[in-house]
Amino acid sequence: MQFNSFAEFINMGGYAFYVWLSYGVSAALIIYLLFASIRRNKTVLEQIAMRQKREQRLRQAAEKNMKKQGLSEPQINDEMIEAAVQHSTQASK
Amino acid sequence: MFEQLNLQINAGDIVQIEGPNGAGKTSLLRILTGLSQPYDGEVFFSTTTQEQVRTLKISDDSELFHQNLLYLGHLAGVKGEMTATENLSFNLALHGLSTDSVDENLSAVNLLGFEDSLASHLSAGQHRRIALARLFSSAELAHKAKIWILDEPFTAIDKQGVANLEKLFLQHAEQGGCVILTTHQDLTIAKEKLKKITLAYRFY
Amino acid sequence: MFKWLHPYANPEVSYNFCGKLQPWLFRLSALFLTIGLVWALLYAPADYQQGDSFRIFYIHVPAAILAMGIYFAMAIAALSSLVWQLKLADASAAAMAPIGAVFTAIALITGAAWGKPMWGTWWIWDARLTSELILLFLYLGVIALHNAFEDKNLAGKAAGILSLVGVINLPIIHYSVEWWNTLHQGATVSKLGAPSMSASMYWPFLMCLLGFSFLIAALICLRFRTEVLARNSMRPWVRELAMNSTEQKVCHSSSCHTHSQN
Amino acid sequence: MNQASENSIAQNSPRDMNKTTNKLSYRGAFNLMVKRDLTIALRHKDDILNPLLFFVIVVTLFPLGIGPEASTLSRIAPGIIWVAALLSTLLSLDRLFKADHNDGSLEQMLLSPHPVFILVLAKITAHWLITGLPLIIVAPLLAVLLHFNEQSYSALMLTLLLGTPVLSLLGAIGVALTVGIKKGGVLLSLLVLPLYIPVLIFATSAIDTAALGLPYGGQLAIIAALFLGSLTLAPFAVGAALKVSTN
Repeated sequence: MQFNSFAEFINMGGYAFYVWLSYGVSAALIIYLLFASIRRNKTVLEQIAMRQKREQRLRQAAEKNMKKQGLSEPQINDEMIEAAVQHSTQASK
Repeated sequence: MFEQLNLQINAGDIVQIEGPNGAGKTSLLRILTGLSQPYDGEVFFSTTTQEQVRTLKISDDSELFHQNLLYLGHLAGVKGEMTATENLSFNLALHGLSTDSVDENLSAVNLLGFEDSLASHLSAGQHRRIALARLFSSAELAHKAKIWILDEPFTAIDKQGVANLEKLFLQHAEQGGCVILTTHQDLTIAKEKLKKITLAYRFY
Repeated sequence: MFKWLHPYANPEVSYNFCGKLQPWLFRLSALFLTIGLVWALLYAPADYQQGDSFRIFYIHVPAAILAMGIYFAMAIAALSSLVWQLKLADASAAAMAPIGAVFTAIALITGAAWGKPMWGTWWIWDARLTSELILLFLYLGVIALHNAFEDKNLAGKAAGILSLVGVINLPIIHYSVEWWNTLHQGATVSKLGAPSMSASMYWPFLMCLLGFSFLIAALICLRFRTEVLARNSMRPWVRELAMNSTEQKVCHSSSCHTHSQN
Repeated sequence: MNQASENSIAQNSPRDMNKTTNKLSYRGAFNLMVKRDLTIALRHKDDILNPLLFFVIVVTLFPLGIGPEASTLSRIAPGIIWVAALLSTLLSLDRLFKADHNDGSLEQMLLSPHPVFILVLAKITAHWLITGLPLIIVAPLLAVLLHFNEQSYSALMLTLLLGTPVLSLLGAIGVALTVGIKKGGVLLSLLVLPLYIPVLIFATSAIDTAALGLPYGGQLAIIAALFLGSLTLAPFAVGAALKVSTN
């Protein structure tokens, strides 16, 4: 132990301000980084969930619409956009 | 944007990609040219060198692919500071094509008399026509680009021009090239010669 | 050659792997940092010239070393993402940039706070501090580029190119600044160096260095997982994960409705 | 640089032989691109004049801010001139790819059958001819205003001659990265200026050394090394960055 008393420890041999400033700023920055990282993780997860719910609502609305128009039950898969390849008639050859 | 899209385009095909705004027509074309990278998936092209047929990813030999490619995007790629002739000659020369028939090509797209005016004095439609003139000049050459990828080539083109272009597409396809284009208009090309790809847009 | 690496190229596998690693890294960093900092603050001897202000050394130097190290790690990740198209390397590079910037800032601030009692001024154009400052600029450039693109994959590529250019430049900048410094200042101010350290100072320093390294590794894990989620938001496993994590919160806060839509 | 291109064409030629395309040589593509960019710049003279004017104005501001003593001015003159050169290069960088990106010619460039680095190198060369060269011509006149030490004029010219191409080359990387971004201007300076630091340090030090009548070959050699290094590496980085930006 280099210091005899707590007051001496705090005083840091007269360099208290500089030493504690360094340690304080470092701690503050690291804690900020930690919490910012955790918060970002949460917001990303929330955004993904939100979009999913929005998609679900849109899908339900679309289903209802289709039924109202008396069309057959739409085939629903998880893809956002379905690309249908239609050859209007047989290929040219 | 799109999933489960698998298509093969052969020499002699004219392919029209249609679909509502935002369905990804332009994105698909840009992926086909290699300008955009797909999130997942690959684009391949085949070449016949002498006897063997090679199938390559477009990124593996982009120089060879680009020699066979002619892409016209939404933007005309025309510099306002240069004249119509200079623009066309530069574009042709950059792709290694001869610049002898530039004036005829310009008159083919109805730009007769505008050859020496700066492009900045011309309208947007005329800019597009300068870009389209490349099609005409490349059609005449023996070693032309085989794959034409055209994004909305008919905007700002009058009826006669559309008919001319369609004739050009047919001629190109007959000579063993292929044309991939997007357009809102209905083409008058006979149905058996035209393949259609419809991209549907679904919000969910 | 790298076959054993192959399963970790799958985002889900590496997401879960990092998730398992992360708490252990945090624990290890807490352990080493506690030992290191208590040792540094209480038991390490004061420097015979600089007195107790030397205790800043125990965070300044690890932060400076690691800030530089993170940049190199980021550049390696960027290289593997650009050359071998590893999307995960891209995510890890994106995870490292803000952490590196924070540690560079720590190194700069503690450097200044150390400089004031030593040189009598907060800032001196010392070679090491100047290099740190430029490193901070490089980090900020990478972060700004990350933020400038909507598409995270594009952002990763652009920032990757920049960090590679930066990593080639970094030694050049470093040595040019050092050379410039000796030219203009002479060797009078280079007191900041760590002259042959005694073991009583070396061990706490090593503990702190290890502690900070584990802390950085843990933070990278955390941010890396976030980046993986953001880049794979359309994948079924991510969607399920997101739904589960938010539903849990709903259950905690209000009466628990079973959201049985699936 | 043309010789290097021809070497690589020799490597490629076996493959190219069996095609009948009348392919433009690498040198041809390079010249074509330079000619086009110079034509455009000459018809749009603002691009040449504005950065130059900026350079002159920034340099004249310093004596007004610092005071007219000849000794002070001649002491800081190398720094002033070089910092002003950095800033005016930065100002002119935007035009390197921005216009081409906006009107679609950049896409055509990337889809041309030539390797991108040749075209990029051509554009950078044209940029240097438009902005770097006028700077070198004007610099001695400004040096007179700043009471430049008479022994260091040659050092100023040599460092500018070797250093300004480095500025164009490194700057091109920054522009290529930011060309697709709406407000890329401020970002560009954040990305590029730190990379310019070595050039600034060695160039000013060469001039200072020359003022003392000492040999400054060492610094000049380092700037030359920076030039060659960036000449070989920057075009590839720019090419990769452009592909990202046009995605």
